[in-house]
Amino acid sequence: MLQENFCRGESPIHKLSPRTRTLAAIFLAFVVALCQTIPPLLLALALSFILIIAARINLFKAGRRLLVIAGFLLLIWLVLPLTCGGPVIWQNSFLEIGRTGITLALLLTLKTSAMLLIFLALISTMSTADLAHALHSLKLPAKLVLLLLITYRYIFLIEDELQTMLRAAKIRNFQPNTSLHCYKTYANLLGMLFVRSAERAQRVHKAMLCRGFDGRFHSLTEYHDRAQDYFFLSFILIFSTILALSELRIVVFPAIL
Amino acid sequence: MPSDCRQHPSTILSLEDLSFHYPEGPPILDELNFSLRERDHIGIAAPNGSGKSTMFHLIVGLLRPTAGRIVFNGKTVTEEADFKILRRQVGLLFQNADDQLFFPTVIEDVAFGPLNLGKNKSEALEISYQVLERLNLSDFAKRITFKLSGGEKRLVALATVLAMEPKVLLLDEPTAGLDHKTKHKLVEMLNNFTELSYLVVSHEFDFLTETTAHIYTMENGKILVDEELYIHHHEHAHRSGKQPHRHI
Amino acid sequence: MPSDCRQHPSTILSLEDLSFHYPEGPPILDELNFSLRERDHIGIAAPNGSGKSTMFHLIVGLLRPTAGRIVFNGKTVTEEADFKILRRQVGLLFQNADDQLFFPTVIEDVAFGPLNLGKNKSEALEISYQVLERLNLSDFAKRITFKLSGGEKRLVALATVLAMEPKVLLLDEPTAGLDHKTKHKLVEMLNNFTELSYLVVSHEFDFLTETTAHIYTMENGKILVDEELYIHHHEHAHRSGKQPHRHI
Amino acid sequence: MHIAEGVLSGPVIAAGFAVAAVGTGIGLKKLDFEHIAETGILSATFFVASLVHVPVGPSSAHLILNGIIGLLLGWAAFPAIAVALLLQAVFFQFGGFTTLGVNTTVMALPAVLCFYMFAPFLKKTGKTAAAAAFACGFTAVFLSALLLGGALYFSDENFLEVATIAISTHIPIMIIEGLITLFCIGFLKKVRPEMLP
Ligand SMILES: Nc1ncnc2c1ncn2[C@@H]1O[C@H](COP(=O)(O)OP(=O)(O)OP(=O)(O)O)[C@@H](O)[C@H]1O
Ligand SMILES: Nc1ncnc2c1ncn2[C@@H]1O[C@H](COP(=O)(O)OP(=O)(O)OP(=O)(O)O)[C@@H](O)[C@H]1O
Ligand SMILES: [Mg+2]
Ligand SMILES: [Mg+2]
Repeated sequence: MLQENFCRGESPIHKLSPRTRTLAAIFLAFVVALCQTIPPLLLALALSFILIIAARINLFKAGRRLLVIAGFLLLIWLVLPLTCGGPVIWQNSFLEIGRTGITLALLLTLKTSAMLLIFLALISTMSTADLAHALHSLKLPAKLVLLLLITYRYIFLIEDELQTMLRAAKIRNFQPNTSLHCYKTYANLLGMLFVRSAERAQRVHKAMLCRGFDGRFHSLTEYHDRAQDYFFLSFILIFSTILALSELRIVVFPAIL
Repeated sequence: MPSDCRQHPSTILSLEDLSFHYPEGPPILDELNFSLRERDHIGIAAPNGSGKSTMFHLIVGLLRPTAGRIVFNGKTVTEEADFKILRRQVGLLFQNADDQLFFPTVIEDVAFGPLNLGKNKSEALEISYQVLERLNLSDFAKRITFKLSGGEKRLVALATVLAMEPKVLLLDEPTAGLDHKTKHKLVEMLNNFTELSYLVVSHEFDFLTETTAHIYTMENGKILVDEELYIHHHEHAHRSGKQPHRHI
Repeated sequence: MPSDCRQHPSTILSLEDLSFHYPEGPPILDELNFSLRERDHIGIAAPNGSGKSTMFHLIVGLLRPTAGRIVFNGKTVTEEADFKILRRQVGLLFQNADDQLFFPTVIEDVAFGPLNLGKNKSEALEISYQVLERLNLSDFAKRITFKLSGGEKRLVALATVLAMEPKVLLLDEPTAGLDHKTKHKLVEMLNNFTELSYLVVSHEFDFLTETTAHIYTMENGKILVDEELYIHHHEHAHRSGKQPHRHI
Repeated sequence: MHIAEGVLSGPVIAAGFAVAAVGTGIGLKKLDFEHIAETGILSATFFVASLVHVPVGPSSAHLILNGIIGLLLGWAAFPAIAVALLLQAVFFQFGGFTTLGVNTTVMALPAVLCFYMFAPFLKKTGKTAAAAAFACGFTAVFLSALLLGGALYFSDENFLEVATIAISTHIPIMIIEGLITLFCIGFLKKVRPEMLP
């Protein structure tokens, strides 16, 4: 079942306008993505925790979302320390663990986690419809926004169709395994899903014609920024400046960092 | 095109010798004749595949007839440009509401039509809220369309059609999948639309008798405007298995 | 699990204190009790959303109960492995035939079940042709499922279920969207299934009276095995808008 | 198939956005209003279909399906995939804003290439068409894996081994995608051939 788990709420983050949140999330994502040293990334991780708490997202649920990147991080931690060289910090007759790899793996872990949590706190706390309108107000092309809205509208319906078909296959004793019969069955299910979607698309297009649609998209949403929006954006701007300064070693934090 | 066929003073829409078949298919409509006058409330009950939805799609120009013509407000409608004008005044409720609600939120969906008709944002919103209120759906404005129940979707789809402020409504099986309560709500609504003309397709005779003044059927690609035939048709249905209610 | 609850000598399937709610939803079934014996033909008529389809999905193990148990052939069914055995003998016809047909041709679709049951190709084809013949659908074997009419799809879906050679049929609104002729065909078919047990959900009382011996309703997550309540329920439906037939 | 946020370097991010922007631009330009609903709904279908797990030996894998997307949508695959990826980021935190360009390129560029390489052969009969369909599914994933590996390697040369592992784990998936594409195209050919190019 597809669900937007965090998009309803009463937190200070939810009260910001979607456009503010989207702008902040995009800006922060690029700033953090470009950091290459540990101290600013620790700051970014701290910020991500603050945002998660401000959005009143259950820490356990946020942690579960981090599992998405766990597989990749595990691979990084297994491979990089053995392959990147640098000063050796541990070795036996087969393996050498190098410092460069450890640092790189640590860097990536901090960065991906911080970025994922920031995205979770700022973007997953709004519905995709709000995100689409926010992106429109940030000058994403109207056609792409319309596409995003229509796609979002129909994923739930189509997922439901797919689940029901999978159930119907199960009812008839279908058991997924590594076999041609299995792949053929999946291919047929998907083919049917595509066919039905294409038929539906035809009907939807006709319905749009009936409503006078001529290819132009008019958005209804208007954003009126309030004090809290300006305050939040300024905060993000100042914070990003500190990140940049510490990345460039103009601001230096205590030695443990 | 000149105004050439205003036979009845108040005829809004007429279909004259309308024929249609899908590419390489058998004829679906065959020299069908029919006319709808102002404030006409007409029902059509006919078997699956007899061409009811096809006829509705022809009327609003989503399909083009292979022969015959469609006359709207005294003018023959042939070009896409003519149909664009027609579609502003003839609202079609599709057989499946999910095909008709293509935006995530109800208000966006309802306002889409007025916006396309050239209204500005605030006008479009005002019309939309009015329509929702008229249908007792004001609370729905911010709801997400895919989370509505089947019956609620139907009502919202009706709102999207009404927001275009049509003079004629074409309703394709509006009661399919609705439970009694929602059906009853729909009956009340239709009975309030005294100023509009509408044409309703449905398999449910009870619903048709409550909302329309005449019920016609379709056979061999024609509309049979003959009350006798309607009863005959219904009797036939009884013989083939549907007994009249026996209880009480 | 030991054979522990064969209360009636011929009970095939029984639901004991079955409860269910969707995650974070309200209770849908609430300590529901029901049992089906050999050759029982039972109808269920209840409003939208009362949990009929959910109950069917629970029976075949597509959903798992939050409390209570399902007893099939005297054995409590709990594990997926038990349900796999149950599904070989209990055939479910989905509310929407489109969900059930996903192969390009009718014959491929009908043979899918037998193949999954471990039959080889020629056995599966033989069974499939037999079933199609039994349902008068032999001409359909090579047809493309997607291009069948609504009624034809229903009948083919029934064929796919029968090809599994079930002892119990669960039919979820088999008549929805069918015209009178096809409905009649279905009635005849069901009346020929004397050796099977079946449970039919439908909103159409006429259809139920023609195909089943008892009609129950559902209320508050329970099946009410009380004929009186059935009549009361129907009267209520009348008050809310559906008039009895007036013609003739 | 996606790269997580925070892995790519600045130049690779920029290159990814450049390619994705050009591709999406062309896709949107070619997308007339007759086909907006179709592209949106097919994009939704791909989003949903890629949630399907198919068994691969003892484990299982997500379907990618970019070969079929390319065949059905042509250049419109770019905007359709961009939208689907944004939704994946929102719903599952697969990727995010900075990786959107690279991830779109990784999936959509092979889709469009495969459209040009294999679409002409699908009209042929029997074995040729079947081979083309299989090759389309296989090649699309193969090229995507290469692009993904390349994006990793050019972000940091230390990722060479990681990139190699990422590419090689996709080999069974290439075969499965080839088979699924083969059968799926066969299905569409029988049932609704007008969907195919
Ligand atoms: N796109 C199409 N291409 C070819 N044939 C079609 C198409 N759409 C419908 N038909 C056929 O045209 C006939 C009339 O279809 P139509 O949908 O108008 O029937 P209907 O009276 O609305 O039926 P229902 O009560 O099932 O809605 C049917 O036989 C159908 O199979
Ligand atoms: N996947 C789901 N998740 C949450 N709630 C659901 C889900 N499926 C159904 N429901 C809810 O459970 C209730 C019972 O649904 P069910 O489909 O069993 O009803 P039904 O009796 O078959 O109705 P109908 O006559 O409309 O087919 C409904 O209120 C429905 O909204
Ligand atoms: Mg119809
Ligand atoms: Mg149901």
